[in-house]
Amino acid sequence: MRSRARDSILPVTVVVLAIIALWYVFTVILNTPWQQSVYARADQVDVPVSQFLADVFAQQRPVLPAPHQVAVEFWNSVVNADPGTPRSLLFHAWITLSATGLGFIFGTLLGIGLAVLIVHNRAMDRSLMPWIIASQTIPILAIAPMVVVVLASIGLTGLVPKALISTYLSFFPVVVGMVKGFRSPEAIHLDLMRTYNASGAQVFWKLRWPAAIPFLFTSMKVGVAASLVGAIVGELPTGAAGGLGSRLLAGSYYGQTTQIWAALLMAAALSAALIFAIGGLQKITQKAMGAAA
Amino acid sequence: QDMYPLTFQLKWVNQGQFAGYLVAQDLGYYEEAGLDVTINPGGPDIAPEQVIAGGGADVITTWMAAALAARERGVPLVNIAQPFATTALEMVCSEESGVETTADFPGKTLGVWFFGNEYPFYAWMAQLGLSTDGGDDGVEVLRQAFSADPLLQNQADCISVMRYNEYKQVLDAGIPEDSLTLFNFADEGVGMLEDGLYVMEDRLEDPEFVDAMARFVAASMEGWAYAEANPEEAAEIVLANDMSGALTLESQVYQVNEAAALVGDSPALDVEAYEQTVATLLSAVSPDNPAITAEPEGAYTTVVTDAIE
Amino acid sequence: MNGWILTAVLVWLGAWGINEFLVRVRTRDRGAAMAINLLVPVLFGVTLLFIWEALVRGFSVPGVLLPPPSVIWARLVASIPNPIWADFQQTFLKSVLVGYAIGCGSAFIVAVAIDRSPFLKCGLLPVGNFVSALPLVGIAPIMVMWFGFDWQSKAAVVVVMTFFPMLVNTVAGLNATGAIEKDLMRTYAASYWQTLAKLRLPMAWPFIFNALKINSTLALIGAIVAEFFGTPVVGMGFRISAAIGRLQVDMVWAEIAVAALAGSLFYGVIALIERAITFWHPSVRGERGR
Amino acid sequence: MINERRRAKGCKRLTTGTKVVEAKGLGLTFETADGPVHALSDVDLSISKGEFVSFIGPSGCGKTTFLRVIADLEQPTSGTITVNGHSPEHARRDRAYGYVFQAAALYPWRTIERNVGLPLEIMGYSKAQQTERIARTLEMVNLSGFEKKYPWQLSGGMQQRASIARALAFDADLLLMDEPFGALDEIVRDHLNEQLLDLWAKTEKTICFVTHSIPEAVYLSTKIVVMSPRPGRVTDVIESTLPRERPLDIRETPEFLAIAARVREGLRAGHSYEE
Amino acid sequence: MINERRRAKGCKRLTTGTKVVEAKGLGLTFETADGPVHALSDVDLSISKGEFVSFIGPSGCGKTTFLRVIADLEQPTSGTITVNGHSPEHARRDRAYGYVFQAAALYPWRTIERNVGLPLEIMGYSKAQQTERIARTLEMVNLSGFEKKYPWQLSGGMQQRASIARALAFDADLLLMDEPFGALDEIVRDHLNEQLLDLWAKTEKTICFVTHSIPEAVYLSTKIVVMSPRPGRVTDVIESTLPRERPLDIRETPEFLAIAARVREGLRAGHSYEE
Ligand SMILES: Nc1ncnc2c1ncn2[C@@H]1O[C@H](COP(=O)(O)OP(=O)(O)OP(=O)(O)O)[C@@H](O)[C@H]1O
Ligand SMILES: Nc1ncnc2c1ncn2[C@@H]1O[C@H](COP(=O)(O)OP(=O)(O)OP(=O)(O)O)[C@@H](O)[C@H]1O
Ligand SMILES: Cc1ncc(C[n+]2csc(CCO)c2C)c(N)n1
Ligand SMILES: [Mg+2]
Ligand SMILES: [Mg+2]
Repeated sequence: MRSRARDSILPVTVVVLAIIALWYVFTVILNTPWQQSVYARADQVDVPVSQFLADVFAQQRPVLPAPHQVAVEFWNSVVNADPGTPRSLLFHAWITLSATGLGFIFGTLLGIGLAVLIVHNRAMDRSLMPWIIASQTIPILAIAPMVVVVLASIGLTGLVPKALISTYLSFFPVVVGMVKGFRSPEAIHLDLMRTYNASGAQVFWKLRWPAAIPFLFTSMKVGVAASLVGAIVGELPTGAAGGLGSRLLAGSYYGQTTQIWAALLMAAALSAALIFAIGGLQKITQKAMGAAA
Repeated sequence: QDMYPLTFQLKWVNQGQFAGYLVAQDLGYYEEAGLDVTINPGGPDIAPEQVIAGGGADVITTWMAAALAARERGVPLVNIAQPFATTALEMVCSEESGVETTADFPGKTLGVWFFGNEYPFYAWMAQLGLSTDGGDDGVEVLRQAFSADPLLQNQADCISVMRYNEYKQVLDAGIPEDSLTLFNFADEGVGMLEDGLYVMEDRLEDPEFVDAMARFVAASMEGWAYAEANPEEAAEIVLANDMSGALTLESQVYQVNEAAALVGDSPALDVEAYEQTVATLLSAVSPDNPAITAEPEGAYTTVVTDAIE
Repeated sequence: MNGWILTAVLVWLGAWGINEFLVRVRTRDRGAAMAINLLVPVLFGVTLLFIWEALVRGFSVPGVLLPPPSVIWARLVASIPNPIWADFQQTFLKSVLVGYAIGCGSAFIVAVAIDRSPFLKCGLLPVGNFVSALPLVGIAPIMVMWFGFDWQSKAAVVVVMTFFPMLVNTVAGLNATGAIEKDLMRTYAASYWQTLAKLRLPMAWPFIFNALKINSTLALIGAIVAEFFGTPVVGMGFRISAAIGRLQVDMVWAEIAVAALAGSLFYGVIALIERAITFWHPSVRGERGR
Repeated sequence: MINERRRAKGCKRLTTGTKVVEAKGLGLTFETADGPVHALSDVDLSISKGEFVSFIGPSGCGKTTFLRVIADLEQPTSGTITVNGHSPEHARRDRAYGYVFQAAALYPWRTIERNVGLPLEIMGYSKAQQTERIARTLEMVNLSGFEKKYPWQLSGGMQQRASIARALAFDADLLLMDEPFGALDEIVRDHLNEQLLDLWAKTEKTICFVTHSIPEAVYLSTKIVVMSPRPGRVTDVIESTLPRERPLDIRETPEFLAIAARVREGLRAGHSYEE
Repeated sequence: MINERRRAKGCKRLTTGTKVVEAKGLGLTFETADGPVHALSDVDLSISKGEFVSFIGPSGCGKTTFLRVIADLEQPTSGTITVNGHSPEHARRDRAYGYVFQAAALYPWRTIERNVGLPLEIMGYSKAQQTERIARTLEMVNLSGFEKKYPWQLSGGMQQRASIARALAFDADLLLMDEPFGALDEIVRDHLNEQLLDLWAKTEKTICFVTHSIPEAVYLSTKIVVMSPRPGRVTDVIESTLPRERPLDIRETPEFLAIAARVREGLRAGHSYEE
């Protein structure tokens, strides 16, 4: 496994470099109009290309900041800022991560619980599923402020409202995946259980659950990404309480594009780390379950 | 002795716009007045009127048009004080747009803030007799998001700005002031009162509450006075209350200065300005702009400001 | 007040009982079976709405916080011609459908490309995960910056949102093929594309449909939320946000109801296609599985 | 606890001669997209306690389907069937039988020993009993040494033997075995045949056994049921006249050969192609 | 097009006597979590064009593994093997063989006819040819009338026959068959044995055939390879002295019985339990 990790260093590097190169190209393309209007206002003509590039890569409010601008901002707000203060991205990442983690755990448990109900109870299957689906079509950002307001009026503020929104977004992929997973055992494997007159719980723990494990991990990967989105969405309406969401909001409110991108980078890094962690868990579990090497 | 607990809901995130309150809190003016105040920042999607209706706040700050609209929708808000005496809402048009006067508006794209902030704009368009459905004779309306970007990127011809915030962003971006055309809503005759203090009507029957409010307003005005005198320090206090870490001192000093300039000598509501706001709103009733349809009754009171004297 | 709440509880218990009875009815008549399959969720939903109505009235919740369904219904009916229909066209027919098609389509192609080349698999999958982990709320303002205020920027947000679930599921699905089935293709010296079309894709369908279903709701949320970051003055997200600001909460819920209905139908259509294509999968064929 | 209950039942032995399986006018039709398939039609059969019944017949004649009906895995569409005097469902709930499927149906995430231990876990045997029974039955099918392997690491025949071990690990009075020895060579087959006869003699189990081998059917059974397809029905029921004690070389006796000839005859009649 | 190319190759027939399979010191060890499993060890074997070779041996002795090595589905860990004078991979790419797996491995989303048509589609046969070949081979395995059924609607034996049909549908010169007739009764088996001999005689195919039935092995083969397990190796190679023409009643001749006895002897020697 370790050697496989090493094998992927080269490809990842190549792809990342390709993306960065492309990014620079787009930086030039997207920021040129503004740069030209600046030159026009200053009556500058025939600016040498080197000067032009230097200016394009050093704009205050670029449409697309150059990678190195984002990197500098990222570095400044991660390494050079005191992690105890709102100037530090780590501070915000931690706030968001705690809401994400809480929401993800709730969401996964809720999702599995609902899937169990749906698989074991016909009435639940028929009546619950359509409404679970409908619930997901409710635009969360629309009700997020109301959720925040309502919860605040009963005294719940801070982590809980965000975690709830995060739960709301993450339980769905888990329900869908786990219903499929719990129903994935072959008929003959279920028949075997029938011949033992195994109880519902026994069929569940000894057959449905292990058979659903591959589905669980795939769903959890999607679910954790959704959780993070939920936590960030939950931070938007109360834009002042900290977290990556409020950072994104403030960045766009005060026109600090580079700051938005740094926060985005942090959010993506968080998400990737969470997904990676789940992937690791998946490898370990599947190995313990005798998957072919 | 017992402190009177108060929850105060802002309309927007902590920034220089609310410097007076933040200063009063930070320097202990509220505490001295026997108040235990919690200031809840707002955000782009928090409607303070909804928060107070749900019992999440005792007093809120919001624009008068939004408050009157809420009152008509069954949230009995009452204005108890009006710290901001003048209007800071403006519309700014870029040089490229070619807009010099309101006569140039037809066929242009204008950025507007919604979420209860759109009433002045629709009143203005009604007054100018311009349709807001696009086309050559009307204007195209964009729901403008948080920043001044649509103007900088030429996505809109004109955008809404607050004098104390987005306008400075436009200038900071390097656009020379003389290339811009600025419309002040008050000058156009559609000015409406901005940040005022509102409470639920039934609470005013409680004399203790009225007394607490009087102390709250007085302490807040003290805060504003301090902020006006010490903008640097007030900006520092604002920054200390900013949980996003995105504000800069420079922008907040500017904002405190501009906001403090809006604060009148007395917190008492200027009834004439109130009546003008109502009249403007009523003159522009349309399906797009259903702020209020009838003259409001009892939408303001002077008991609190009277008690301060 | 207590009257409403008591009624709510009674109605709930009653409906539950009826549903438990209905799902146990065994009938050979296809029409009756279909009627039951439809009746059960409808009954459940109607009960839910009734409980909502009763609780709102029972506890006299202010209308600006949560209006009762009856008020929402009245608002919905009155507003369908204007503005709901226009909003629906803008958000669903343009942003959602276009974004969904491009997002799922491109993720599928990338998944196959990744699968094709071990180098890309090592390189693109982690980076792809990373890129698509960018949160929607951060992307939306940027997309508005790049693609303008109209539906194109919303579609772009939907593309980014739907990409990741589709990628992960397609890759997982393409790897789900059993050893013997693959060996069989090897013995035919089948080309990569033949194996893909005739073996690995059919095996991957259940996974792919998983993503298509999740994405159908995700796309709708994405498009609506993206409208919070700048739009022309039409669209479901615009209407919702503007209406909250004006405290027209009944309008908010009328739009949400339309969104929920459209989303559920969208999901339902995909689920039907899934049943038709993966009829052989134990989870579809295994009615015996309980 | 469950275990205790089950074994208590087991002790209340039915006296020999009691009907274990009794089918009357049994029919089963599968509805498929292109019309009904008559898997079983008008099957009358009764099996007494302690019998060893072989089912033989061309592929697709309904042998598996019949076993599945007994096991309450398939619902007949006409006729009646009782198992131990009650409905098949009752028997299943009593854990009255062990079933060896035609395919091995091992759980891929369990090692061989844990696959064999599965019914024991479910029926609540103690850890010590589980260990002892797993070892004993794996020994019986000659798989000792493969306890820790996963199914995909075994050959086809080994998987089949593991599934036999799984059905023998707990004490069911009725064994339903669907071609258990199909993938095994003659030597192992002989060995397992003897083991099975041994077990049967010792425990008075009733065994329903599907096979394709005429000698195997004749060697093992007290009764041979010959079936024919489309629709699946019973064409002949042959009561064996061989003694219960059966050394391997009984297979060369004339009596044995006579029964085998009769079975072959019945089988041939059921086939659509005679040369 | 592919089809044309393939058949052009097919025409360039190797002369009889050419080595089709040639293994020298072949070994294959599986590394498992609890130690290596020696599935094949030091196997020397050569199979000439047109031979019919049966593999027989206790379960787990490496028969399947050996077939998989020939088919380039498993890589040997020692020794060398050539197929048609080249590497197994070369032969696989040439579509030089048809393989019948021990499990049916039908695709559940295809009907029986489309399962049988699968290799034809892949190898680019025309629609008309496909229809004709599907009908012919399904007829051969006696599955006519089940064209439109899905695999899970067939009995175990029918599934196995469908998988045989699938391997016979295209013209490979080498057939690798892993217990193809395991789940079939004697009558069908006899029928298919004859069909297979017929096909073999007509087409000069080379056939490698795994079976557990000694009579079947002797009846069909020109060469019988007896294997024994742990480690899997070849213990005996018996060249059949029977004529190529083989009526069914050849099975009663003394010559036949002598060969069968020798095979049984070899088989018994490889088993760990003799009674
Ligand atoms: N689930 C099903 N749906 C439709 N038809 C089925 C199903 N299961 C079995 N059949 C049909 O029922 C008939 C009897 O099948 P069954 O499996 O009982 O045969 P069998 O005697 O066990 O054959 P074999 O010896 O080949 O295993 C066959 O024609 C088969 O096609
Ligand atoms: N993938 C694998 N990993 C580990 N061990 C394996 C694997 N495949 C087969 N083996 C082992 O290799 C040996 C030979 O297996 P093989 O399948 O070739 O036997 P076989 O002769 O075909 O037996 P049968 O007649 O039972 O099918 C067995 O001991 C088996 O456990
Ligand atoms: C979504 C959105 N709505 C309103 C404003 C403008 N704004 C800034 S502060 C404030 C409250 C009045 O004091 C208002 C309306 C914005 N920038 N973004
Ligand atoms: Mg069968
Ligand atoms: Mg094998």
